[in-house]
Amino acid sequence: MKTLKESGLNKEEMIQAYTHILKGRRLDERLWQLTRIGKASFNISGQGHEVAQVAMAMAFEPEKDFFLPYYRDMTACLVWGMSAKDVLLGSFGKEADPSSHGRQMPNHYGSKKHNIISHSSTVSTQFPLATGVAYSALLAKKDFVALTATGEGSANQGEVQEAMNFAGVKKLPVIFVIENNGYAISVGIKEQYANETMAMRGPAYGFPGIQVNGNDFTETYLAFKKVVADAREGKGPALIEMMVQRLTSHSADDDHTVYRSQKDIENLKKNDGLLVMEKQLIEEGYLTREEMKDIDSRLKAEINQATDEAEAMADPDPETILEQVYAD
Amino acid sequence: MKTLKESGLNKEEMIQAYTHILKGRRLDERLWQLTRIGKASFNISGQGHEVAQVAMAMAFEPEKDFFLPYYRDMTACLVWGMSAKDVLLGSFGKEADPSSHGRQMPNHYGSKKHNIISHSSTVSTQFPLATGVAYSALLAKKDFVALTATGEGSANQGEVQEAMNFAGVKKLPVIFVIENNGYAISVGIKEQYANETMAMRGPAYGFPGIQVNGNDFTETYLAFKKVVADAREGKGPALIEMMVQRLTSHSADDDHTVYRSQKDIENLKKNDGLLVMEKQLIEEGYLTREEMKDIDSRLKAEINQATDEAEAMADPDPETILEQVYAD
Amino acid sequence: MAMMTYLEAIRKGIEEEMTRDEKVVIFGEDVGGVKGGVFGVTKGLAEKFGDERCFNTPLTEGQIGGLAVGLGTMGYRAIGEFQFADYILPAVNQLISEASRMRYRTKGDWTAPIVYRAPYGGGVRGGLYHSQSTEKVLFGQPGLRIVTPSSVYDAKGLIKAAIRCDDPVLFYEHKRLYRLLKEDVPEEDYVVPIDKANVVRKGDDITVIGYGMVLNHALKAADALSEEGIEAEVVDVRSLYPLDKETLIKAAKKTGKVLLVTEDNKEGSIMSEIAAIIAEEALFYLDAPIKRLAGPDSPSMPYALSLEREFLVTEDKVLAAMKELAEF
Amino acid sequence: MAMMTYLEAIRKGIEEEMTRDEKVVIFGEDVGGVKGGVFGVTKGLAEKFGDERCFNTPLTEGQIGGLAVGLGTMGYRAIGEFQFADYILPAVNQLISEASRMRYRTKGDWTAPIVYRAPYGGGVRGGLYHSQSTEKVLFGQPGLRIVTPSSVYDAKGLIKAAIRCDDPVLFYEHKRLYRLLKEDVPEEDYVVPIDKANVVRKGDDITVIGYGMVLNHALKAADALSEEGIEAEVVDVRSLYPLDKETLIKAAKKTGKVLLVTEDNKEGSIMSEIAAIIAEEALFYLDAPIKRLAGPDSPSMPYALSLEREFLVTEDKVLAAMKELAEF
Ligand SMILES: Cc1ncc(C[n+]2csc(CCOP(=O)(O)OP(=O)(O)O)c2C)c(N)n1
Ligand SMILES: Cc1ncc(C[n+]2csc(CCOP(=O)(O)OP(=O)(O)O)c2C)c(N)n1
Ligand SMILES: [Mg+2]
Ligand SMILES: [Mg+2]
Repeated sequence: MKTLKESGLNKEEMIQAYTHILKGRRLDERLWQLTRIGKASFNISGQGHEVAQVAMAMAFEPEKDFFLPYYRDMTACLVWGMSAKDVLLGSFGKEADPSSHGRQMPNHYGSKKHNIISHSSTVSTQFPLATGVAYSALLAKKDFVALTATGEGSANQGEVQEAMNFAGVKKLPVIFVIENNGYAISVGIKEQYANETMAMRGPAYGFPGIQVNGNDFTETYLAFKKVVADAREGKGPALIEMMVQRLTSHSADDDHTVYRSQKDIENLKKNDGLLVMEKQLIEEGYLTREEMKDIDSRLKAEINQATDEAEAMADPDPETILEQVYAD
Repeated sequence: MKTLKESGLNKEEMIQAYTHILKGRRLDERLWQLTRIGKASFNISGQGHEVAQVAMAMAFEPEKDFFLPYYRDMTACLVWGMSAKDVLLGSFGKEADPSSHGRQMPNHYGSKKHNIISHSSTVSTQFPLATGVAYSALLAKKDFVALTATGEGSANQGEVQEAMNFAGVKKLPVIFVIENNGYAISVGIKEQYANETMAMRGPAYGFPGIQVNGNDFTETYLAFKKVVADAREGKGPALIEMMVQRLTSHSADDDHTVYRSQKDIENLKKNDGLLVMEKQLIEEGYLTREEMKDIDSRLKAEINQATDEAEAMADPDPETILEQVYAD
Repeated sequence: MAMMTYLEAIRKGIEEEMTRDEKVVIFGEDVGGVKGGVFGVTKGLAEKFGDERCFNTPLTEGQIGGLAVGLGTMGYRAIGEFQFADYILPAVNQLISEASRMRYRTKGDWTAPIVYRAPYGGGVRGGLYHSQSTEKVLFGQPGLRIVTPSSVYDAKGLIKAAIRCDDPVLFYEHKRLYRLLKEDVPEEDYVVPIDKANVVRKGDDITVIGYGMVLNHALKAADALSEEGIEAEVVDVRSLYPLDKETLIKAAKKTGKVLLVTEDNKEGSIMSEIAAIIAEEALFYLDAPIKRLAGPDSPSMPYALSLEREFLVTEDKVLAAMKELAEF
Repeated sequence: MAMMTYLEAIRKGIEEEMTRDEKVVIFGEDVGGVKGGVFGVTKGLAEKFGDERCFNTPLTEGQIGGLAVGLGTMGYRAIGEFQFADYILPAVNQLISEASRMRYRTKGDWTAPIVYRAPYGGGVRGGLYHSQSTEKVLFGQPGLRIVTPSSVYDAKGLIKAAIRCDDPVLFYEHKRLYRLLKEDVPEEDYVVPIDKANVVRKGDDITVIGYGMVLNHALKAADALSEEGIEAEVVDVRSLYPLDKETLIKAAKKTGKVLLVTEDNKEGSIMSEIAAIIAEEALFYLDAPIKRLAGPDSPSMPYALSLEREFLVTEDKVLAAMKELAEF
């Protein structure tokens, strides 16, 4: 593991990173809670992906770069600018939900204001879209970069190959990310792919492929820093495979104790990236346990307030069901 | 270039190989002729691929192995057992055509009798099918191998990735082939893919990927010999990229002089695999120029007779248009 | 007789056929192992029949589609599961270009007996991509059959018929009926014809035609109307393609007042074809316009409860439409 | 006025729009470079507008579909060409899941103004995979428009309207009309409405509705019939989805005798929806069953001339059906 210091981020930035990670965790816990009590009908969780997502997202410039996320990318979306309330509006399916105005299921993130492009439930369709976003940077002669992510199971979809192939040919400023948590619902990686790493597929399409330990904040952050800088300079795309863990069941509709052993599940918790990061932060003197608690309390208060506010917002009006099918 | 001797084939086999190659060339010339005079409405040609195809096909056992070809694979189909007449019946669109009974365009090869599975015009759909054929070898506990081929442009289709990925996971006895002739109609390889070789994609799906010079009979043959033996023993799939040339326009509907320079076209002819092979055969003492001429005359007579016979066969009866849409 | 749900009836039917014929294999995402499908339809099959005959595939629907075709050409009977009917879309090319045409394009030399299973239908808070009725996308592709059971009895008999059928069959399962319907069905082996609509209720006043959830609504509404002295003939389409024209036309002629109900969008649904058939074959028997009751023309169902409710064809809506037609 | 073919009119329309709006870009297989498309529609555009605005893609239709959506979200107007309408099938997922729903699922926050062009139709000895009318596959997907011109005037005006339209538009071009139709069209800028059917001939005796090649047959047949004193109202559907119900219903009511003609299979065609609309909205105006003239229900057109002829809806068949209806 690399030290946090080696990331080159200053103390304030590092605390910011930690705050995002913890916020991702706490907000997701709230979403589960709402699902359990029936106030939300569904949740799919990024727990275990948060450190990697924050390290990834902080290597970009959200005001100008575009993000095409997948359903576990809530924490990355927070770094990109979405608020806890924005996320909660989606879970409640409210009209004010910036992701879809209540049209899509929870966890289908998007926000015009924040350069986050809406995705569907059909996995990996965002990959070809990301190449279009990146191609527009060439056309506009601008130096923004597109980022898109998916799971390791979803990365086997043919559209992923087609998008990577095109990006390689056109040397597009797009970073492809595979968040490898070892499972596609119940299917382990042995039944998903036979190659040693998913990162190997980068070179098979003509650009770098890098595997990083997603619990290693600095390794992940620096890997992205490099490929984002290259993409911005016109050197073309990259594929980054982040090794992460899925700490929870696949979704609210799944029970992973059916197909994962008790021991495996306990091991997951031991390697929880959040705890790894907290240990590093303390050891390297960025934060004390006490300060962390303060941050946590602040976040909980913020999330509580956001929950109340979001819940109080209006549901979509049934009369709007045919709005925006076509342009007026 | 390897010598022909290094192939390990005996003289008879080597002459057989040459005969197939020359037959592929002469038969294709006949198909062009029929197209020019309006007796066939279409041709798409394997000229420049013949040496590679024969080296490939001779590494299999056509009586038990299954072939899922693409439209340029006529010469390989001859090795697999199809006759000149079988091919011509397809070009004339006759009811007796074993490929499709006149249902498909010319050059869509297939033959139940010869273990050649029908393909569509939609490129690369045969790749997933080939994995099904290979999976059936596991189920039946038999040691047959499936072979499927496509062009380097078509190999970018998402279904190719999906099929290769599955074959890697299940260690299937299937050999994937990319016949790389540098063009997808008018699109050169720089606009098709950015990876150094297409063969690299094998390892990206967990199995060997080998690039061979398709004009080098022995190199090609030995590469296939090895991967076929491995597949037969349960060691899993392989990808072979054969570097070949497209000596003609893409098809009867194309004119390659529009997008290829006169010089390029002349260079193609200089490196014609048929000529390369003939030189080798003479130098290594397999055949004399005279003997080659004899073979050629024999083939021409055979093709002439096949043409007459095929042309005389019946056209499909219009009343059969709704036959075999469904099982009876 | 044995009491079981619609879901259990499908599982039982598959299990019986896998026992009866060892050429039957089943696969899909999460289908194998201990999970046995995200809805649990294939639970226990891997344990009973082994990991070769019941297995997980990578997350690649095109590959699922083509794998089944390849197995079909080799004499196996593949059952490929699409996790949701929404996720058939990546496999449309394989289903149309390959599965539905293998027989026709070889005049029966090669065939592809396949069952593609897919849970469809809305009212489960699934949003745009977990609620769709995608049958219209594959409708009208000669060579392919589309069927769906609307009762427990049919669920078992129809899946068995589909597996025994020598054609590729797309087998839609209504996900809301999985656990909603529970019935006594015969213990002994029976099949339901693959190509017949079913008059599930006799009546002389109006004819209601539908399938799936809305068919069950219609049956309840018919009972309610019966108390008011209105008797509805209710027809379960069951074989969505090709349609059983004879039964449908007869039922339309019988009452002269036809209500077509679907939970899909109105335009382009299977009910449109049925309307066209009746308008062509039974026009002068009609005493009222052919009325279609369907969802609004928005892209599937939005997520928010307010919007989903607005979209859904409910029992109340069916009852009201039936009443209106009776009074016409 | 300027004399041009249907093909030239499409090219001219694209050229004018690319000149007018630099956000318009065009791409596809063989679309760029000197070839300019396998039919030559885009010839000269790369030279005129540069290789960034007119370019070749790799042979990957899913990618073409998604690239266009990504460009659309960034404010560009992508024109993506599918080389044949048959090869839309690998892109169906992108077209339905992404292009047609980006607007609705974000309530207009993100949009995808796109033109997907595709040559369709048979009678060119294209066999099963170069003759298809695939519009039925995409029909009934709210959010997507499908249009097709049947005259030179409309070809130019409609492609321009499609490019300016803020919705994704699937633009079908009949490949037999490309060079068959030649007309004088205005030099000045004009557009044809994207959502209106067109009454192309007035008559009081029967109403014929169609589009594409068969619409041209109907016009000729109407002239022939006129000499026998039968006057046909002929309607060009033009906007295949959503349909211009008003015009279609009005035309049906006008004569009370409706013939619907399509070169597609009979079942599941767009004519079925038109029949359903008329049966629902104009039933009591009808003096004859709504007759559909279409191809037989075989998988597209077989290759052999005898079979292709049997499949095709010819001018003679249209004339005979019109006569029969008039005499009803
Ligand atoms: C095309 C498609 N097929 C199937 C699904 C159903 N599905 C949703 S998530 C998922 C597993 C995804 O696994 P992975 O890509 O590893 O991502 P993870 O959930 O582990 O982050 C499946 C099969 C889908 N959404 N889209
Ligand atoms: C899915 C699909 N898209 C487009 C086409 C049209 N098409 C036929 S062959 C071809 C080029 C193929 O190039 P390559 O794969 O390199 O094979 P080659 O013809 O060079 O052997 C194209 C674009 C097709 N048949 N199928
Ligand atoms: Mg995963
Ligand atoms: Mg090529």
